[in-house]
Amino acid sequence: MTTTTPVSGPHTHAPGGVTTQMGWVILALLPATAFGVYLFGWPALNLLLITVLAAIAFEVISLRIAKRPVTPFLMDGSALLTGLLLALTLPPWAPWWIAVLGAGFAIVVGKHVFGGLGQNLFNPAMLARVALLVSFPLEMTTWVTPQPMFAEGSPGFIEGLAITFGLAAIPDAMTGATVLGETQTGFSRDLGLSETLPGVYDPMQQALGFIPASMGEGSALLLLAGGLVLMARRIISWEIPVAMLGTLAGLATIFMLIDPERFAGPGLHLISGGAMLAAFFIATDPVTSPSTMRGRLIFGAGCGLLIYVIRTWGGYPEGIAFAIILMNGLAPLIDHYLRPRTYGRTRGGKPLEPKASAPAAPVTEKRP
Amino acid sequence: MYAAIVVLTAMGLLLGYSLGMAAKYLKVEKDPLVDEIEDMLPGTNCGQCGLPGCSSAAQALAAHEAPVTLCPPGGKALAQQLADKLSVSVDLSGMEEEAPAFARIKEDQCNGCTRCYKVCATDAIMGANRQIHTVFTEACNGCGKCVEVCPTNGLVLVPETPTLRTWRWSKPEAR
Amino acid sequence: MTEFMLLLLGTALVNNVVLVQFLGLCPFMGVSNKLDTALSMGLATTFVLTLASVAGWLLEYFVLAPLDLGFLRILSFILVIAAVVQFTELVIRKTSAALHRVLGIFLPLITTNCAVLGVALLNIQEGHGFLQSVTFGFGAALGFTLVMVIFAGLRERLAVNNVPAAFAGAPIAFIVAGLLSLGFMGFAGLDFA
Amino acid sequence: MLSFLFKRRAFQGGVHPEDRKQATSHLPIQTLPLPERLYVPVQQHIGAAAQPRVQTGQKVLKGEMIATGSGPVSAAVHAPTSGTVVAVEPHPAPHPSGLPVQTIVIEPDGDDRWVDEPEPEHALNLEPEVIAQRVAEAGVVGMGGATFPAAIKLNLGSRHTIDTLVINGSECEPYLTCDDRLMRERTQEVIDGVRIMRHALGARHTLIVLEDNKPEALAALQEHLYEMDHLEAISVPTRYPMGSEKHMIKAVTGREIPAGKLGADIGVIVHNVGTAYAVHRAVRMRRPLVSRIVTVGGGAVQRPANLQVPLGTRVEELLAYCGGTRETPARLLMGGPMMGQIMPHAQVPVVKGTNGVIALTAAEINIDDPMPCIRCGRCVAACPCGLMPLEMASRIRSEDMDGAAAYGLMDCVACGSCSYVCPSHIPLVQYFQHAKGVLADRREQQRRQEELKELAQQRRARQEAEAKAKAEAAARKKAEREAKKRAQQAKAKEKPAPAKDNEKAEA
Repeated sequence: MTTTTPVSGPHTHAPGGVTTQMGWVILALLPATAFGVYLFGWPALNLLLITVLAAIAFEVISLRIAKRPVTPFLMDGSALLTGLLLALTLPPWAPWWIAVLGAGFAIVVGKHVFGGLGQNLFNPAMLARVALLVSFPLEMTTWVTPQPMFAEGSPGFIEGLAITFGLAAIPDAMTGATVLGETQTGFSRDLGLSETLPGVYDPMQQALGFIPASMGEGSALLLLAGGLVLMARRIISWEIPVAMLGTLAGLATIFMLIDPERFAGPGLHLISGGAMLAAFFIATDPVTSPSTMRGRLIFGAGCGLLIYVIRTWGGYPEGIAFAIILMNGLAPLIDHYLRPRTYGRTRGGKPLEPKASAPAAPVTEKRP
Repeated sequence: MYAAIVVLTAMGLLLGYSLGMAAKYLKVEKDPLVDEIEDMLPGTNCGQCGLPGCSSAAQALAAHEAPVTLCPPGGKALAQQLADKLSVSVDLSGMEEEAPAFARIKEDQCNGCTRCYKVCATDAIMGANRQIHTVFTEACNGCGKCVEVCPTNGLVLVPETPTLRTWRWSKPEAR
Repeated sequence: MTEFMLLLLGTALVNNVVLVQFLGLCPFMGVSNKLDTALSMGLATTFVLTLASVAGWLLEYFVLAPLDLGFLRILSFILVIAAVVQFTELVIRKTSAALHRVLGIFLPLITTNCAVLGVALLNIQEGHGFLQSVTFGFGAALGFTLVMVIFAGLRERLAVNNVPAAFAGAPIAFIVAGLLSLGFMGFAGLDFA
Repeated sequence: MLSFLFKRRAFQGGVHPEDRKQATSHLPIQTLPLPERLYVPVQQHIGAAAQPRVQTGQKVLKGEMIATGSGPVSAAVHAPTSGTVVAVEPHPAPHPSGLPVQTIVIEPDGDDRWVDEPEPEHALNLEPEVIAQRVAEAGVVGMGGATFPAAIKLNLGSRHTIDTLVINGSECEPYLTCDDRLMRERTQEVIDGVRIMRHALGARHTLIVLEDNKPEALAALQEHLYEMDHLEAISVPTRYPMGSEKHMIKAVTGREIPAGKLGADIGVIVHNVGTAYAVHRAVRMRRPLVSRIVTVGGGAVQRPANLQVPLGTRVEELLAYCGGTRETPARLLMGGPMMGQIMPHAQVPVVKGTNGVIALTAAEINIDDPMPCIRCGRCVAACPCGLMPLEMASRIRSEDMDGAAAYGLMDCVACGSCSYVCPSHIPLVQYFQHAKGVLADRREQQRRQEELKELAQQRRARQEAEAKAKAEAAARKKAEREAKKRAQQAKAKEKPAPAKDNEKAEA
């Protein structure tokens, strides 16, 4: 019963660990993923598998090079999660090399260059997405209209492989644009929202995901459900999603009231693009978000603000990845300046003034 | 052509003159850095840094001619303080925190020559001629000068024995 | 008023001197180890940049343009900037010895900071009026300070993180700067029309 | 349903470890039979070690003072039973390091004879100073585990205005039930001790505070406290670390102790219920502190129990009495699992602050190998002191102790909430203990440097003075010689003959 080096307390621990947390996040993403795969068919499944496997392969290689134990770090599931998140933000019929390049960038440059798990400053999946978007704008904006698996007209297994590996071109008839893309194109042609939206935007279809979108971003409702499960299980904190979606919706409402022709309403902003995915699964990445409650509120609000600004006035139709990276950059500052108040000190760190207690009438008990 | 020459000359003169005036009004006194650094050093002039004494060490430090890790008695703590003072960045992880040591006299080998007594910077060794000397561990800074001068190798540096009061938690292994 | 606000925002974010135009990289890399230092450097640069914009504009429109001495622009601008920097250094040394020690060699380096000269020259090139020049200079300085502070925050985090030896120090700093620049690309084409 | 939104939190942060008290909370206190040897360390408290005043071979009676307190912060030690002192020598201390501490070894004679039978006193007629003195003589220390000499805290009433005396019966550590049993079985004695302490401090309000997982003890107390003025027992929500002085004060009075101050500075003093019982024994019964109640628990113990144990009994005797261990314990602890100390082996004695002996199985510990920090911020949310443990630990890992101190390292109470919740299983508390040690060493080194500097300066001054004196003496001599010479020369001019003699004399 002797221990050679003394270990300090506590000598007990709450249940759960990193692996459990990552596991829950992956689990919460599964419904939306499965739905995305169903909706976009075999090419989407191929792309998903390629991305995830490539992420894991790059993780193993990086760990080997860094001479770190492979098994415990692979088992924590963070590489799997990064791969999954990246796949969910890619156009579902993107070619295989996009997936491999993205996974490599995310795992190697986004994570292992910084020292692996917990050391990265930016969200790896979002970094990869931005890098791909900037480098390969055409491939990264070729969206397809939903072609459910096994449905008539949608590609079968072999055709799916051909699309993923670039042997067959995507038929023009199947391509489409996202709502956010349509509105931006509309503005460039001096068309107001009342002219562009009908025909491309149906709130119900949009929320359910029957729209041209990336594999996992489409189904806002499934993502919302998964996020709520994570919140209920305290895997993610409530501050970031609430602040982010709240800011986004608030800004959208205000500007919509100013000019409904120019500015889309909160509904469209919340259920289109990657807002849900980002709010619940990406911005809440613990490594790259602040660690205090107030910090998270500001972080979430900042994400919401930047997303709205880039979507509304920026050159890109969707600004989530940029917004997340920019706020990731601000996270250390937020943590530095917004520390919680220490017991017995003011917010500034000075000791509290001792409160003069009321002069007491001493109780003296005298009993024989 | 002439305009260019005139303009540049005028500019040079004007700017030079105003800077000269500014320098006059914004004059600062001599840098008090050396004195401040000397105050931080142990002041025992033990010479372990290889410089004649603490004041010359302070001068060397202020002129960035000596590393902040030069003072063994000051240890890591002093090195860090100096680094902050001089606003240089320094990697102290390689600098081993030496366990404090004290000189001890092997009484059977001491011939009472008083040489150690004379070199001790802190009067930690007591004893008279031809008498066996003793070390006051409270006053010993473990500089080892006495060990060097002892003709009979009768002095050794012994590390402090750990007690409940000096025992410290070790740093956990990180992965 | 709106015009100036937009110009300010545009200069600070969309055309950020450091992360979009890649000017002034040497203080950006050199003085961003500590948050306090970075902030001070940002403020000192803000002071110099704004002053240099003003001085540059005055020089251009009151001396160089009337005398048709456009070819002297770079030369004379550097002269003026150097003087402004020297003046700043004197002020800082007088007011804060600690800050002076911290900024050290980088303070004179503002002289050769391409952001300062660049912004002054851009002002002339874009044909900005006086107030526009001031706003442009101030906006650029604001953007510079902003990314200095963000970058310093990130580097303070990196300093305590477990970065592999091969990337520790300058390499990872450059990578982070690149990735941050990727993020700033999101502002590209930002148009508040 | 939304009531949790409006509930005032007793203090920020905190955790809810499984309390695991069911194993022993229903077991009455049993008295442990006398062991063959008692190992009584002279240091069982915070402060200076007591000075032994018995020799080997000396006979002692139960309650006889065998070591006296030395210095302002210290506590006396008394013989736990009657017998013979067989040695005064170093033995392993109940400390993680297992380093030796001066220990008085007593062989009991089996009679367990008290030193005398003093008259019980009317304690509430005594002056506060006398109460404090009696408590000091009895060697009473804080029985909750902090072991700060109790007399010092009872004397604070003279210098501070104390409006509230808080008696800490929260027992927030898992497994421990000794205070619970004490309050249930010796209710009147505890209350009497509380009244004596209140009298000594002149406190206006007195609160006995329990966590709401001890309803029986609360009921017992409330029954006896019925209609007693300004003295009540209350329950607070079960939340670790409710038993920490700072957080208990916050929870019951809403006040915070300013950093660097004491509870007395805001008019609140906290004592443990065990201390109240010891004060009752010391002042009312005139009996020193020679035994205490210890919970023996943990999954590895065959039959957990609450035991009344003579101080100095080795832990192995307690385990043996409880039927030994089911399996080799993964960790043997003194105190609870959150803040208790790991013991190097079972050959260490029970001391005044030992509230539990806990033998844990690996499954109960549930601590895996540490993974890198993922910055999830749970430690920040759990910290009851409002610190950012993750930032402090990352700085300590990269040897930036001052950086960690700037993040509030010195405000950390080492409660372990952060390590408890960390999903990466990082031993945060050990990082903080390590850093506090390094900083303490630095302060110590600095203090020594200052002293040595002083010595060196004195030496230099002396040497300079000596050199000056020498130089002056030499100058004087020289001057004298010159004067003589001149005189001689003057003489020689008159009478040149005796010059030779003079030269000889000078040589």
